[in-house]
Amino acid sequence: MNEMPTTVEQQQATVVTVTELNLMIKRRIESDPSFVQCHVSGEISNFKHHTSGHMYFTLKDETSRIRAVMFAGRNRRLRFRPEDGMRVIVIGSVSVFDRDGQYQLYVDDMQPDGIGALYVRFEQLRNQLQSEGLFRADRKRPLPAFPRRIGVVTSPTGAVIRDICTTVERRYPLAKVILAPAQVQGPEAAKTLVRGLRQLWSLEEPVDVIIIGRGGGSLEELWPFNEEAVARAIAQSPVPVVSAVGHETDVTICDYVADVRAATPTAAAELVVPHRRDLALQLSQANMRAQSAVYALVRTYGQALSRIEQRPVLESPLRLVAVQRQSVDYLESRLREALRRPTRLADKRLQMFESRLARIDLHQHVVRSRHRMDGLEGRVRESLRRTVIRMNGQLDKHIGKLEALNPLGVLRRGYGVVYDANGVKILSKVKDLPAGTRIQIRVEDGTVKAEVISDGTDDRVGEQIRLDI
Amino acid sequence: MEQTTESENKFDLTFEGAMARLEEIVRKLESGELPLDESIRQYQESMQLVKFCREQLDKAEFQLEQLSIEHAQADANGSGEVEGA
Amino acid sequence: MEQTTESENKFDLTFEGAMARLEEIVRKLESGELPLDESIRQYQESMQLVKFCREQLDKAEFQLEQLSIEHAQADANGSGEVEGA
Amino acid sequence: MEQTTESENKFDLTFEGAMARLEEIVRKLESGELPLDESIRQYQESMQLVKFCREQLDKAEFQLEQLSIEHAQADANGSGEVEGA
Amino acid sequence: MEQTTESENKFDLTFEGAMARLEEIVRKLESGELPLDESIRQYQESMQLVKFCREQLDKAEFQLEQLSIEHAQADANGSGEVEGA
Amino acid sequence: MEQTTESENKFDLTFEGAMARLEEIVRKLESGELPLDESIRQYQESMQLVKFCREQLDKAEFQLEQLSIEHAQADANGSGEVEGA
Amino acid sequence: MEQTTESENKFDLTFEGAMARLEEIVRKLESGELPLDESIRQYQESMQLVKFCREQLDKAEFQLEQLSIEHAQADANGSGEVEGA
Repeated sequence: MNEMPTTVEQQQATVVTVTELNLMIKRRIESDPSFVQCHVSGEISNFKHHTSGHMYFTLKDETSRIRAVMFAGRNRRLRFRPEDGMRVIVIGSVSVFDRDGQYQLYVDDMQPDGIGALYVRFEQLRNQLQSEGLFRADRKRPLPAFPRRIGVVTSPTGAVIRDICTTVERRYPLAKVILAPAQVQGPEAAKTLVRGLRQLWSLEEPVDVIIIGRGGGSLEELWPFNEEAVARAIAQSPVPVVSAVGHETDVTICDYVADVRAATPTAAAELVVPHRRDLALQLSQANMRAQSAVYALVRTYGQALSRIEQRPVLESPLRLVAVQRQSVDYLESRLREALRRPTRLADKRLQMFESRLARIDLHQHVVRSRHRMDGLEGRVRESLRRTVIRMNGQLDKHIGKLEALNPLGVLRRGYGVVYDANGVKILSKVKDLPAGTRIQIRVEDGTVKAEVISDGTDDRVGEQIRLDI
Repeated sequence: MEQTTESENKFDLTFEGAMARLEEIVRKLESGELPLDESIRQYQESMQLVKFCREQLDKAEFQLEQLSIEHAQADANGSGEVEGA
Repeated sequence: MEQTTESENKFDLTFEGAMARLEEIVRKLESGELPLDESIRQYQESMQLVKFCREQLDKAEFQLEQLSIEHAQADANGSGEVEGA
Repeated sequence: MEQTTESENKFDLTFEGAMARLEEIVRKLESGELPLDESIRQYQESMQLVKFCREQLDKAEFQLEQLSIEHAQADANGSGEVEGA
Repeated sequence: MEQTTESENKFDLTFEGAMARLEEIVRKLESGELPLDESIRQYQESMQLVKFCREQLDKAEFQLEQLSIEHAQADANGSGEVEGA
Repeated sequence: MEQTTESENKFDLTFEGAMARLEEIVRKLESGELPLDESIRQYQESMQLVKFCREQLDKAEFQLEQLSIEHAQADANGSGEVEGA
Repeated sequence: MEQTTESENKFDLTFEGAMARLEEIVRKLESGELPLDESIRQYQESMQLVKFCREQLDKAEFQLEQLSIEHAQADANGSGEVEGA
């Protein structure tokens, strides 16, 4: 007690709860492969079949015991009723029931001991063959639809061959059954089964399918069908194999290896051959289908042909022409429309020229020219006329002046001008007028001829007079 | 001689060729682009083309009608057999 | 000679070939793109094809009829056995 | 001669082969891909196949054959029993 | 002799040529740029051109009329056949 | 002889040339720079030009008259036909 | 002879030259510086110049009148025609 605290303290770091501990133990045990699928032999005691369906019991030998449980899902397939005192071989795994901290054996399968050894062999072989892949689904071959030759490996005297023959004859007499006789129990059985299979393979005319089987029996009786040799022979079979061993509940290695497992020999035969009634029906159906297909085809073609025939272009081919005729009519009407166009256009243009020409008034041109010319003429005349008038004026002015300036104007006042006899030279000096000189005297109203009577004297009177003025 | 040439011309002429030519002439006439005398020549030609096309169409219709009748008769015989069979 | 060629032609011709050709011709005719004379030729051919197809169909129907009769007889004999089994 | 070939054909024909061929023909016919004349030929063939199969089914007699075993004592007895059944 | 030259001139002259010349003359006259005597000569020519064109037009119209009548008759015959067919 | 020269002169002379010359003379005369006798000479020339122009104008008027008559007649005929058509 | 000289003189003389000479003479006469005889000579010359000028002017007037008459006549004829048109 005193040490307790220290112990507790020492363990302080690794303290776990009970639940945790049990879980740890459980995990440890379950992870050990030697506790998985182990085969254990012992005697049943304290057997209880609970209402839940689970079986609870203790497995013991002379010196030891272990608690065991077989759940309902497992024990439902048991082919015997376990009871106290019964020696059995169980297959199961060890685990911990964590509520109670009890380890126990969880039983998957159970066989009565004695045959228990066989059972172990069965399991081992099954595992072996399974690991080789012989049970794989993809190895399973389909059965021929219409087998001509059906090989059967079984006892020539058993019910199996009889059931098969009856079924085949009833369903499909076309198939021939070839029996390879074999022992179906006893120590020689496996050998004869293998031989039967080989015989059937090596026939000159090979079989299409093989049925191998026997009637129901104990595990020991069915044992030849669990033999490795038989299983391997079935696996090697070049044709599909149907196994029909025992009753429905009996499962043999053969059943695993075979392409198809049949519950019974009759079922095997039914699987292997079709029923003639079904075939007759199938044939009638095929016949009907072919017929309706071919009639439908002819009908379809007929309809297609009719449809084509009814296409407007074939039914009333004049349409082909009608369209073209419309085109011709159309072109013709356009042509008619266009008929007058060129002349009409030309006419319009010509009329336009005519009207433009009509507007051109050359007459007016002439009249204008005439006016212009008349104007020019008038101006010429006026110009000349004015010149003449102007010149006349100027001349008249000169003339007026000249009139006043006439040197002979004095004559009007009584003067006279003395000219020589010829009336050319004016003689204004006495010395030019010696007596006897013939002279002309110009007076106001004319000229007289005279002769100087006497020489003149110097006379200054004239000068004086002039000065007076 | 002109007549002969035309006839030969028509001989080589197809309906479609004639229609195309016609269309062309109509278009030209409608456009008013042709010289006056050319217009008349073209118009003259177009009239002949119309005539030629109409003749071709009549001929075609006749042929189609014949074929259609022949076929209808053959059909009548044929279908008679089938229905009788 | 033309007749002979056609006959030979038909000899080689299958129903389906004829139908296809027919379809093609009808399509061409409907398109309105064929020259007039070609239209007529094609129509002629189409009529011959229709005739040929019709004959083929009639022949087929006749054969089916025959087969049906034969089969019915055989069936009468045959089915009697089967039903009896 | 054609008849003979067919007969020979049938001679070689297994029930299984006939059924397969029949299935194939029906499938082809139903597919509608066959030409008309081929369809009819196939249909004809299908009828012959049906006939053949029916006959096979009708006339078949069940047979059992027992292989001999040197070592097996019950050999003769077994097969005898079965055939009698 | 002048008359003859004109006639020859006209003979070679097309309607369109005459119209073109007319157009040119009218334009020149309208421009008022021509000398008096040239104006008169051109005016004179224009009158002759107008006359020539008018004649040509009348002739053309007459021809068209004729053609139209001919064609209408031919048509009447032709269409009569067609409708009767 | 003088007369002849004038005629020749006139022959080359156009109405427009004469008018231009006249215009020039007027300008010269109106400028008052010409000597009298020169004035008279120019006047004389101008009178001859006037005469020439007048003749030209008279001739032109006559021609126009003529054309007008001709045209009216041609028109009367021409339009009569056209409207009748 | 004098007459001839004058004439020759006059021949060379222009109206304008004559007028200028007249002006000069008037000026000279007005100056009163000339001796009588010179005055008389000048005066006499002036008289001749006046005469020359008068003649020249008369000639011009004559021209004007002359043409005026001609023109009036021509006008009477011409305008008559024109107005009548």
